[in-house]
Amino acid sequence: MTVRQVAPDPLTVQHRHELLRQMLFIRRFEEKCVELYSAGEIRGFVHLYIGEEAVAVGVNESLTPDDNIVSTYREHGHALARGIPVNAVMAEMYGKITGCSKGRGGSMHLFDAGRRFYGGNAIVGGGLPLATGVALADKMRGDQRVTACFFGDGAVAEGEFHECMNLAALWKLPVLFCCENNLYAMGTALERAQAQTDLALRAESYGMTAWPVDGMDVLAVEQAARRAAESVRAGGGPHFLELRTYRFRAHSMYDPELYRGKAEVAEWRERDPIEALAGRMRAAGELSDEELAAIGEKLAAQIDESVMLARAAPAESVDDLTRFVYSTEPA
Amino acid sequence: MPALGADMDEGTLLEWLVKPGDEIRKGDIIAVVDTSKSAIEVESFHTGTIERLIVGVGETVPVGTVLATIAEQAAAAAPAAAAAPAAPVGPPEAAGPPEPQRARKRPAREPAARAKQRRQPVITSGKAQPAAASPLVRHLAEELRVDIATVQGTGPGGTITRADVQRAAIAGAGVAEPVTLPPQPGVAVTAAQPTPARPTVPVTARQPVTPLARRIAAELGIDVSKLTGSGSRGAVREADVRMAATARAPTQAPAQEREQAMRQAIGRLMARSKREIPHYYLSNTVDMTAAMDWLHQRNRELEVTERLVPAALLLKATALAARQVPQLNGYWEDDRFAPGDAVHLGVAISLRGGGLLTPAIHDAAELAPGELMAQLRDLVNRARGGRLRRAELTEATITVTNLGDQGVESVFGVIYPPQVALVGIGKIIERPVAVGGLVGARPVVITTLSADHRASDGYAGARYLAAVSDLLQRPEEL
Amino acid sequence: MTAQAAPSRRDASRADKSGGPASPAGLVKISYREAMRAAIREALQRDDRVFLMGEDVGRYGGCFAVSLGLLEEFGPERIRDTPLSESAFVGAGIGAAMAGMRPIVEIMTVNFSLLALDQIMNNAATLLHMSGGQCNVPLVIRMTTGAGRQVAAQHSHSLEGWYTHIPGIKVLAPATLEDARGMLWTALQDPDPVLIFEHGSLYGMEGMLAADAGAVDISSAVIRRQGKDLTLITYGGTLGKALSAADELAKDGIEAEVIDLRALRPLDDATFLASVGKTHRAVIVDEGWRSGSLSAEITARIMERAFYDLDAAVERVCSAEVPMPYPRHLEEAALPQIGGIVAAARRAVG
Amino acid sequence: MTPEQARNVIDEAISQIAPDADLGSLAPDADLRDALELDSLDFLNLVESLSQRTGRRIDEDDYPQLATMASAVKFLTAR
Repeated sequence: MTVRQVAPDPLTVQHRHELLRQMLFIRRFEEKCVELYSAGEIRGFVHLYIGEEAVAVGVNESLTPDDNIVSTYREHGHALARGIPVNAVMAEMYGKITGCSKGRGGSMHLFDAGRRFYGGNAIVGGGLPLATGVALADKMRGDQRVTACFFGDGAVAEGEFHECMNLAALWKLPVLFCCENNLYAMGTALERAQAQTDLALRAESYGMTAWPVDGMDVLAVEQAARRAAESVRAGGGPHFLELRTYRFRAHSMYDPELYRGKAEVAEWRERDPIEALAGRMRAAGELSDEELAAIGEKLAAQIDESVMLARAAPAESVDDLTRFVYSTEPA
Repeated sequence: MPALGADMDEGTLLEWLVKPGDEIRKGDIIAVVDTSKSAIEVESFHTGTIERLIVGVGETVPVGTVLATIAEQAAAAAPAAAAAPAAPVGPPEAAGPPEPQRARKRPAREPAARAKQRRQPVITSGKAQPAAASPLVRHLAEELRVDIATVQGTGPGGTITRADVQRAAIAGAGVAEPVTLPPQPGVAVTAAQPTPARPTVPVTARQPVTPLARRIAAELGIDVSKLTGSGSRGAVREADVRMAATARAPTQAPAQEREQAMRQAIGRLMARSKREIPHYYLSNTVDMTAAMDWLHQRNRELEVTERLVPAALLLKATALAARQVPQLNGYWEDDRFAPGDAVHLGVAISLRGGGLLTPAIHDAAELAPGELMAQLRDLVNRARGGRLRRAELTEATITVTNLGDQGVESVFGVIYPPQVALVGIGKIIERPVAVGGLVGARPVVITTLSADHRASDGYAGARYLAAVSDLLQRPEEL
Repeated sequence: MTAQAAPSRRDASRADKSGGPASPAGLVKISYREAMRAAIREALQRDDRVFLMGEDVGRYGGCFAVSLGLLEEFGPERIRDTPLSESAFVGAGIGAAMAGMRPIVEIMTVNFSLLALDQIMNNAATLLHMSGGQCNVPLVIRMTTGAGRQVAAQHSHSLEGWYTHIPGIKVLAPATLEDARGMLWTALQDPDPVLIFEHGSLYGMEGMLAADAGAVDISSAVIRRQGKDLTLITYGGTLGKALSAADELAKDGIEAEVIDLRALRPLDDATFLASVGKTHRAVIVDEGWRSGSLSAEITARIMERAFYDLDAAVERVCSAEVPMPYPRHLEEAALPQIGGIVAAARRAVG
Repeated sequence: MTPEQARNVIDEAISQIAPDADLGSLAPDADLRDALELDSLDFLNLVESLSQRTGRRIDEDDYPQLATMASAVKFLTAR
């Protein structure tokens, strides 16, 4: 049994404010991560979502709290949009026990089973079989959930992608496949890795509905995701969204970006999803500079507090090192 | 210097994109840094005016070093590009001759001056600074009996290499006696080196002995090197050791000597006690019903390894009582009583084949009966295996002798000087006891006290035995 | 991929619900295959969340005919034929388990499981830990292992030892009818992923089993034969060979204790260490290759924990280090055999 | 477990605790604790060792049955 949320009218000003706030939240959170990483406070791989915020926020609008999400290692945005508390996500960046994965996962492995957020999966393509299985469980039980599965364009080259497209379509499983096509698999451009660069076309060949979507326009993403999710929920089998987007920063925190030109990055930055929405709202008289500044300040305070809490949180005792290997410790 | 990757310890400043006085905004690129991977741009996390550039182009500094300071608008200067505190930065390393990458690795904050000094070739004259040598090389030197301090190192930074040691061995420098090079791959002396004729002593093969045989031989005091093995490749096996043990003369000198020495030591100590200490003796019969019931109940639920024997409860009670009556817990030294800092309970342990040891259970009054039991078992096992630690043999503040297992009813012991009391424990036996006017059979034990009259009087001793008895009536609180 | 055993409908009809005619003593004659099938059937009957998924488990009846007849009984929703995509259907099993189901995933042979190794290693074994204890994976994966059927170098290997390297999963090797019948249910009750390795040579093994045989523990090794002179440690397909070798040795007055490990991870080392403490000699029989094998792990634990109990070097009887050859005589030469076990035991006893 | 096996197990357990014990001359009905001079800790070690070697739990209430070699063999073979 699932209870559908009453969808807010996407045309209301309030709703647009909310979309803007969520995207800014992700942006500010990640900018803080860059600063903390540079200072050596958080380590490991940290993959930033900056530039792609419209995808996480837009797709999440189509889901109910009862739906499932299976994500990738570039999942800060998905996690925050899903509503995992920022304090828990930040504590996870610090590897603290108060983190959403008790500190064991770090940036790439954010989990929240209570919010049906199943990672945080860092093997490219490895999350697709999981999503397929989660959806299979729902289908067998008759639960009307949608499983949203995020992955990048790089995953499309993996065997697991094709195995899962086939299996999900064959069994008509309720999966919403969300391919975040940001044009680069780490440093390899799409056309250097894929014989057919029209990814929606490839998904379609498995007999499922597939649409390309402007991933820099949060309203377009939301609209497409709502239509797809409704169809999935109604028993229409898996759907595929190719969300065309762009990451503004390096693959993982810092790289010399030898694989793309500065002009290209600058060109995409012109289409910044946050600026785009804010611009439209300003033009329509829905947003003032003061309002925008106020939102920013509020978010900054919230994020600063999460940093303070994460720093202060206790580190897990080394005595507990081998916890969470088995559900019950073997004798 | 920002951390630009998980594996980055330091970076080299390639280029400044700003100069003092420049206005910058948060997010602006201000410099380019070379990491071991590639050149990467550094952004500012602050908005303000560049005040001063601290690290110069070409300098290599550890992560966390302040690169420049930024004056925030109408505010004090803030360290740029790094939240970590400033660290002193030495001269640029890259300016020196090119070195292998590995040599530059060093703790991030180590002052450069010291690192530089370490890079100088090590001079190995005399006993000055010993040159660095790997464990492998040290091991080789030991085998070849080469004094490592006399070897001139030719490795990176003057470290001593295997070749250096081999050369030294051949040249005879520092060689104490003729050696044979062990047949180790890679250790063979190179043919190019003139090898002076030297006697070749064949390495006698070590007698193969199975681990079990070696263990049992050690326990039985048998020298395995004299045995002929019946196992594969002539290995001495358990059976060979057992056979040798049977064949051995029943009385063996070393064991006998050890026993004799122990007897003499006990004799001297006990004679001193009786000579110097005015003993007084008290005894008390303690009802053990509550203690035995509690023990039985508890043991029923436990695995063998965790079960308690009555002695554990009795020891705990004697230790707690000693804390309650401190006049009995300590030493008589220099004509005065010095109370113990805690109750370290000496336990008299008889050894198989004769003899006696009284190791101590430290802080016995603080231990739960289970812990005390575990320590008791451990002590007995180690005492009988001859593996006691020195401190355990010297630090008892009061001693207990329990001869109950041997059927003795009451013990009147001799105090271990300089201690001032010895508690005796007899066998727990069923005795008819009148309780509330009715006679019934109850388990009882006789506890005794031998005490030093110089340190305490009979009244204290009586309080002590009463305390032991009281404690045993509430075993659950022990 | 090829099928090794052509299933017959006769076989299916013989495996009726009771598992065979009951003898007066409450024993029934049953094969390993039938015992396994009875276990799957019981699980499907007892728990709605259980389903079986794999290549050809339905219409075909299972590559080794283990699931023959189950499709007719339980329908295609619970006996799911999958495409040939090990990674997808093993991963789907992991996802479904994480989401509350109790899937049994069948992989035809251990060699094919390598196509799903990413899912087993990177997901099944790690999700619990990565999620800080939130996402456990109550999944059972069954697969055939081992050689002896002349199916050459891509269908014959014993890779259980590789899987025992991975913290987070449990690895079982049922070697007897009792274990074939009883391990599955216990494995399904386990909150974490359990891999069950069924040796291909055992499916046809027949014997008597209690009609009411049910769940067994999946954490301890068992002494299958008592002895005092040496300890033979083995599991799965080589248990029978070890027992035969022990019979042979008994003729010379050498009493071998035979230990069936049953659970390969976590490894019940207490049982074999206690035995070695008693016999002072150990011979390990392992159908895996010697290098980096489970037998190496066992040897190491004996060295670490029972060194001073050893009165002879530990001996190992393993498969020759060669991909499995097709010709019968070469396959036999490559595998541990009774003669080799006896010889190793004699060397140990000296 | 056969009586021979039980006897072997007991012999091994005893020789671990009292390595110099002469088991050959031990009468079947002699009190083990007296004959071998076992104190209560030795006896507990014996119980632990027997329990480990046979894999069976031995409760405190069973201790009287381990008093002599004969009764101990009987105890271990019964089950």
